[in-house]
Amino acid sequence: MDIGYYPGCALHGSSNDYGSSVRACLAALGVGLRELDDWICCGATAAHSLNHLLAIALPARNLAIAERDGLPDLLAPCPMCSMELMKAGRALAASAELRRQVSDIVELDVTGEAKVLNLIQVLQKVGLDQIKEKAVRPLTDFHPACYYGCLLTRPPDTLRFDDCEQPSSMETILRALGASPVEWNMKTECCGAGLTMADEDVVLELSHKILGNAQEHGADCMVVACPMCHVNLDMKQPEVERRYGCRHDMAVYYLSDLVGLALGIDRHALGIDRHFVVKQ
Amino acid sequence: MSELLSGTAIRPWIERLLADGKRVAGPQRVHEDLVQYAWLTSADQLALDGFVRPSNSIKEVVFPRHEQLYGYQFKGKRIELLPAELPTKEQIVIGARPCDAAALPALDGVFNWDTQDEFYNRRRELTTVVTLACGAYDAHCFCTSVGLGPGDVRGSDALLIAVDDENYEVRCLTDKGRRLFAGVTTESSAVGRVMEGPPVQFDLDKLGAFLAGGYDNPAWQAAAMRCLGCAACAYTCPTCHCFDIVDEGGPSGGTRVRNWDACQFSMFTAHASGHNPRGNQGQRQRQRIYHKFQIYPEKFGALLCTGCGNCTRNCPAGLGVLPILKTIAPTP
Amino acid sequence: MARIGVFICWCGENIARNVDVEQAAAEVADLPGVACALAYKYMCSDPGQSLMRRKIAEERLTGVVVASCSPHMHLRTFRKAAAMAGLNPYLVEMANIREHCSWVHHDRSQATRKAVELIRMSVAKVRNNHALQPIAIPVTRRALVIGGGVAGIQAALDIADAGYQVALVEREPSIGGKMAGLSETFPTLDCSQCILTPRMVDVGQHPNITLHTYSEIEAVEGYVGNFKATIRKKARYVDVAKCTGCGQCWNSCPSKKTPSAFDYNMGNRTAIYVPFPQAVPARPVIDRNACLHFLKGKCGLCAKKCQAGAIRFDDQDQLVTEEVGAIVVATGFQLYSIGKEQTNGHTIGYGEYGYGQSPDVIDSLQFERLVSASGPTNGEIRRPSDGKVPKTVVFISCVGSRDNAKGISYCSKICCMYTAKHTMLYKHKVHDGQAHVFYMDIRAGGKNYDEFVRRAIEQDGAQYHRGRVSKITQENGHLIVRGVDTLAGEPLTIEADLVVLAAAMRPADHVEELAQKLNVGYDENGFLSESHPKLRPVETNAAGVFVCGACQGPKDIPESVAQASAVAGKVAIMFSREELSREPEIAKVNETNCAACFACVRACPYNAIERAEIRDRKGNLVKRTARVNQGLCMGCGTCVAVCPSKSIDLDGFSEQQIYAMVESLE
Amino acid sequence: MSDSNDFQPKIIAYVCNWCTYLGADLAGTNRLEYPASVRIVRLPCTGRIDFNLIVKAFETGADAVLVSGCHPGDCHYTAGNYHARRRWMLFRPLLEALEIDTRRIHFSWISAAEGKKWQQVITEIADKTRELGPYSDYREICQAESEK
Amino acid sequence: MQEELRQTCRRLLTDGTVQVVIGYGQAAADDRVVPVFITRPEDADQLVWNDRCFANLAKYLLRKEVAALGRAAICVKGCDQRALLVLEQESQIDRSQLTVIGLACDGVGEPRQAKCQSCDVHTPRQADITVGQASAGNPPATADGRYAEIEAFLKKTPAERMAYWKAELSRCVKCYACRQVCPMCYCRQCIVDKNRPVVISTSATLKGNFAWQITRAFHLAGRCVGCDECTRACPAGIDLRLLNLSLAKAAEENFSFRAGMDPAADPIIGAYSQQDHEEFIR
Repeated sequence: MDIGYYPGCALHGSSNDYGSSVRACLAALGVGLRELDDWICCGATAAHSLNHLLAIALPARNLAIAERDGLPDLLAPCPMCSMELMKAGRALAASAELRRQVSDIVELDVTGEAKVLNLIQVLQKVGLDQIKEKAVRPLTDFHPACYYGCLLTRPPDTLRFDDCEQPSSMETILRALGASPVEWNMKTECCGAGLTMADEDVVLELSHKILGNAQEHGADCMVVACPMCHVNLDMKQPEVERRYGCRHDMAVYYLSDLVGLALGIDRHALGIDRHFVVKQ
Repeated sequence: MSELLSGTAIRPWIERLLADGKRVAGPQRVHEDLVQYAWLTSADQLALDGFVRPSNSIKEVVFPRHEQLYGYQFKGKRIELLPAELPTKEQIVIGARPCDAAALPALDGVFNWDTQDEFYNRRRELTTVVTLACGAYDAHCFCTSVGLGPGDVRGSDALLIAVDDENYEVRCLTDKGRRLFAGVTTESSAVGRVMEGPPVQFDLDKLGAFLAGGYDNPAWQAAAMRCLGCAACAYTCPTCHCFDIVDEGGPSGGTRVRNWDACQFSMFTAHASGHNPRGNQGQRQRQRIYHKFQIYPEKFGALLCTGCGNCTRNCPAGLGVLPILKTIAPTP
Repeated sequence: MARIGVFICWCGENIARNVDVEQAAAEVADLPGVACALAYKYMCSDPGQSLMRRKIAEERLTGVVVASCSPHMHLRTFRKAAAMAGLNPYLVEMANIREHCSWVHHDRSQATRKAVELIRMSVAKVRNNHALQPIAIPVTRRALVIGGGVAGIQAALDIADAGYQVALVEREPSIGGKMAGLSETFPTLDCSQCILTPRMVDVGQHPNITLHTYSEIEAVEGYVGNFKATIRKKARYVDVAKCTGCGQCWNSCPSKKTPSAFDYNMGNRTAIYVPFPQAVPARPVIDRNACLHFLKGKCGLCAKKCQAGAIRFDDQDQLVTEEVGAIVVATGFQLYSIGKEQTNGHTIGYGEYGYGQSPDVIDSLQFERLVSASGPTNGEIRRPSDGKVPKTVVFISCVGSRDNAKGISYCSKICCMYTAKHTMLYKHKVHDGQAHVFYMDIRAGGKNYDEFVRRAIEQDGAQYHRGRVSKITQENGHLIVRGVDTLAGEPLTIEADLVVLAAAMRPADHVEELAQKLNVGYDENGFLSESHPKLRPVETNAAGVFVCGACQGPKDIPESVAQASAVAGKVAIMFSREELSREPEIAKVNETNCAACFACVRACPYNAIERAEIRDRKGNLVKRTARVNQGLCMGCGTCVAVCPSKSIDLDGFSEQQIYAMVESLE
Repeated sequence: MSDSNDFQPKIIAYVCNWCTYLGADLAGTNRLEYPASVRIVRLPCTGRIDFNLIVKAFETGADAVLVSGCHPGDCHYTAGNYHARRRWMLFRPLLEALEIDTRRIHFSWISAAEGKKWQQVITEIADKTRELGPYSDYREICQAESEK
Repeated sequence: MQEELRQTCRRLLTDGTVQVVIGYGQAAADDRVVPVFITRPEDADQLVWNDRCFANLAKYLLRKEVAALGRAAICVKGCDQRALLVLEQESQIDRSQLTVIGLACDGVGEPRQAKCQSCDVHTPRQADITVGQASAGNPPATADGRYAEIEAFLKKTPAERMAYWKAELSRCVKCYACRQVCPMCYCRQCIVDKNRPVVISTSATLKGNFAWQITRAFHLAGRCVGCDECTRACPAGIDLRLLNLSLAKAAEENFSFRAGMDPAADPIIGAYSQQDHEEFIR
């Protein structure tokens, strides 16, 4: 199966570990990723709060490229990207007038037909049986707390995926691979996201609560599917521990990391060795 | 010696008539396969050859399909009548077929028998009929069976006979005709020849004999079985002249008008009671034939059919006078 | 020749200000058919009406046009007046020169011209009016009440007490409805069962009431005054006639683990059971999905125990028919269960309140059972998860209600009140407990209602927080309720032991199907539509079908009961006469002209047109034709528009009348 | 073409008795002024409104016609307006083929509560029709006599 | 094929299955093919089948003169059969009392009539007996080209269209041939013949003619099967097909409905769907 691939800025930069993880994992599952030729910003910039048309046009161009190159399914591993792309897609699908308008702007034929998927949806597309079949290493020693953050399931009308308050799709996949995810309370809390630059204190507090709650519920690691969450929970963890004088020692994996491990891919290929918290 | 009208002279002549404010009617090509008599707005519309005959008749020139008889208006509690003004424009028919022209004397009888119909008569006075002798006939033509022919002059004020592709011999038959052509024609020795008409299709005496005793003959029903009861025959017939009088208008007033009507409609004889003396299509077709070949002749001493064949040409079911008579009074 | 009287009303200044009524009168006096035209200050006043009556007599009028306000305002008035003067009321028409003219056009000359034209239109119409006689329809003086909740019970009793037969259909094994499950009722805190059960008993014993419990409406045919309802009596497996209700059977039943629907699954019941002790009829039913006899083919203990020999394992569903003249729908409500997929697609619940995740998040009806002395905990407030007495309880109001995200934009009306009640009941039972209420705003309109809420807050110390709850999570045996107090302007987290959701009120399941069987309209939320919100609040657009209680919209007990009695009144009025008389402005077929294509039969929204045959004396078919059932036709005229030959026409709005009106405008 | 200012377009409005008629009543109660050249013909239901009535309106010299009734789902007779809607969905294409000016035929759902909407609709129709001018095309059709 | 037809009909008449066969025969006077009503087996040889068999004979089933002849068999082309289906749906004929002889047809007229260009019922459907084999089978029903004429016509400017209809309808003499040949026009009293009120002026003026043709066409909305008999019958050569097409097009586009095609499909007139979607009602 070949699908379109929209890495977005993060996976090319700060979170290239996520990038390698996704590529390696999906490759092992026989999913070919065709990176969009000449993709641009997803719109998750000032645009989406400043200029409605621009906020549609930016993602629309990426969608148009996918449509042009015959890539009906488009993976955007960053939930911000996938959300922006989906939002645009839905808006375009709904209005012929808007399609005309935007097509002019991006100088491409925008149909709004391309289907945008986040990482979890792609794995669902592959199918549990497929994944199980290819798995070589059961994850029995993992008790992850699956963390969805604020964007993976929201806004529900745009995502139309999982239960926006009580999601369970990551658990389902990991359980199938032998892991025993824990039930906890902060699956969909906010990690502070972009404030990591603007107001670190907020991020530290939130991350602390999240890591703490996971810990209390017996998690030995966390699983995310968002570069931003990873930054705040992984990179900031030592700072959190310093600030609150506690020990979390919580490895933070991308979903593709754990699936990758189950598939027998080594930690380096998955970019796990580039994470900050490395559990002994 | 004969009077000659050259083809090249016709158009300018018509243009002049139109310019003089006269109304000119003549065969016109409506579609490539449809020729109808119509009022001309320019001489170029006139079509004189390349067809057997127009699919309608010239009766509309003297007996329009719709005519206002007078208007009425409610003025408070009173009703005020507003007489319709009579037509004043001189009108000329050019290229009428003999079977059309011959219908006019027949109509004259009807419109002047008990009352004098001022509308009809006025139009008749204003009308000059220039007939063109037929250059062709088809399977529907049967003028010769009703005592007419390709060159018959009944009802015409002038008769044109083709001399060659270009020119026509003009035979002026009435003062109207002579007045119309004064100064238009040239002296010539060329003479036009009128062609042979179609073979006789039925025997009038036999028909008369049959009608005398054939009123209740079941053959009528059989012959009319495929008739669908429309008025395509009657409305394109040069001699059919039935009409209906209705008031059109609202609470404030309106007009009393005369519209064509036809004996083939089941409503034509339907009574308010629901009873219909002509209850089926056989009786209606029988009525049409009797009217043309017995009732009218008894009253006016002439047939009410000129054998133009329009009824059959226009009938969606291929019926009409000729087919019926052929099944009812065949000539051996 | 028509002799029409035109009466132009000044309506004081209302019309006369912008319409020169005298000039108008002068102009229309000249119209053909108009015998007299005059203007008067108030046509609807007594002198105005008597003026009209006098003129009808003096001028021997054959028709009347009153040019005044909207026909919706006074057409009835003037038709009555005409009838008193011996003129057929349907020879009276109105010209609306107030709402449609003087009030909306301020240019006097224009308004006057328009008024004259409007009058001319009406004159043109009335010239083509025909005298019509009201249609008389025989009435079966017997009522069907659907739903045995407090509304249905009240309606049934009132109709029965008025001396008419009533058939009461309830789909549960016992009547009583939601109210039977309540503990105390606001604002008086009197015991729900204490006030309801006597009425239930009355129903059970009333000579005029036939009770069909554990039954549902299968089909309804016929029309006002002449309905025929088919009722499915579900197999009970107990012979109600023989059964004495002694209780041997259910006490001996070994299958005790079925969640009790009456307790909203908070307690269990046996396979053979009466939903609750005071059930009427006090006769059990067997739940064949729980009964060992049906599941395993053995047991049959109940049969052995039953002296009366009333157990009938071979019992079958039965269809009975009831012929009635009126139908009362009182199917009540259910709660919107947030957190679960809702039955009707457009209200999808989100999991944010953890209903269905934590056993200690319950809805208000479940709480009622928890506090009810007859409930699963015998009235002790113990939370479902571990039976502990909750020391902190959070009540959340507007759960689903007034929330477009849930597809429910309306206010459920009673939640504010019963939530206040709940806090009190809780406080009265758990003295050291603390009740918290999250609310949007408190709607306590009604006699002693606001006082009641104040009591909950001031005397019983319930803490009210104005704000919404964002999320409820579980933390070592507690429910962490996170919300916001918008008055304090700060986020709020409460560690609760129990959370009670005041969920939105929704119509009972399958009410749409019932509505379709009855030809009754319903809104996008499934509440049945009354035929006029103010003036015909308990009638529906299906003649002879009435609504009361929560099936028509959120209501509390007093309102439901009041509405039920109102319905009973309407039914009694209807039954007070041998025959119904209906508006004669309905469709009529010209049967000689009808070509029997039956497009009208397809088009009729009321199935009021039937295929008929005309036969001669010998019985030979002369022709087929459409025919209007006068009892069913409501006079919409949809049939007329689809009839190509206009062989069907509408009295009162006939082709002749309408075209005359339009042509009068040229 | 008459000067658009003095031209008062003649509008015939066929309205249902239960929604639009009451909507117009409400406009009156609220004193919402609108052009005086509209004439309301009250019918029980839009389901009753036959296409011939539209033709007749133009024959009697209307410059614009309005057909208005209850919103979908609100029909007093439950379904009349649905029948009407389907009728017009078929009728308009025919009029377009015949070049009867569909810009002069208006349809709307106006409820008993929408007095404001009634005012707006009528005002807009009047303005639009004033732009279009008198419906001279159909007037000519109606005055044209068969040849005299 | 003609021989096969004659044999079939001879058999039906001989074994008493029917008392009359409504079919096509050769006119005596000219080359035209006309409707014939065969009641005796020996006359079966009068039946003909060729590309001049224009008439839609379905109309004759509704004429009492013909009904009086007894139990009937009727010859239909694919397009004519669609009319039978509509008449059945509108309970005008009792299909069980009727023997339908389907005539496989490659089109009529030389050149072929307009309707034959986009025909997808060369072989009549639901016939009791099918005679012959259409060289062109029934192509899959697709709207392609079916509405070409009306689409082309609508491309003209409004002024052109108005001029066109004024010119065409000014020739209409109200002979009602269009109505009389139409199998769907079976009203006991046509609306135009009603005078209380006068819905449509009976005068053959432009006013009366527009009103009449609008009415005639719209009364066929969702019913016209496109046999084009009205157009063929019109002595004034008015292309009534255009109007019928505009409605057929609307019916197919809005309700994916084609009259007389699907016995299971409910008629669209006198019916509705809450989903009906339009954009012109405000």
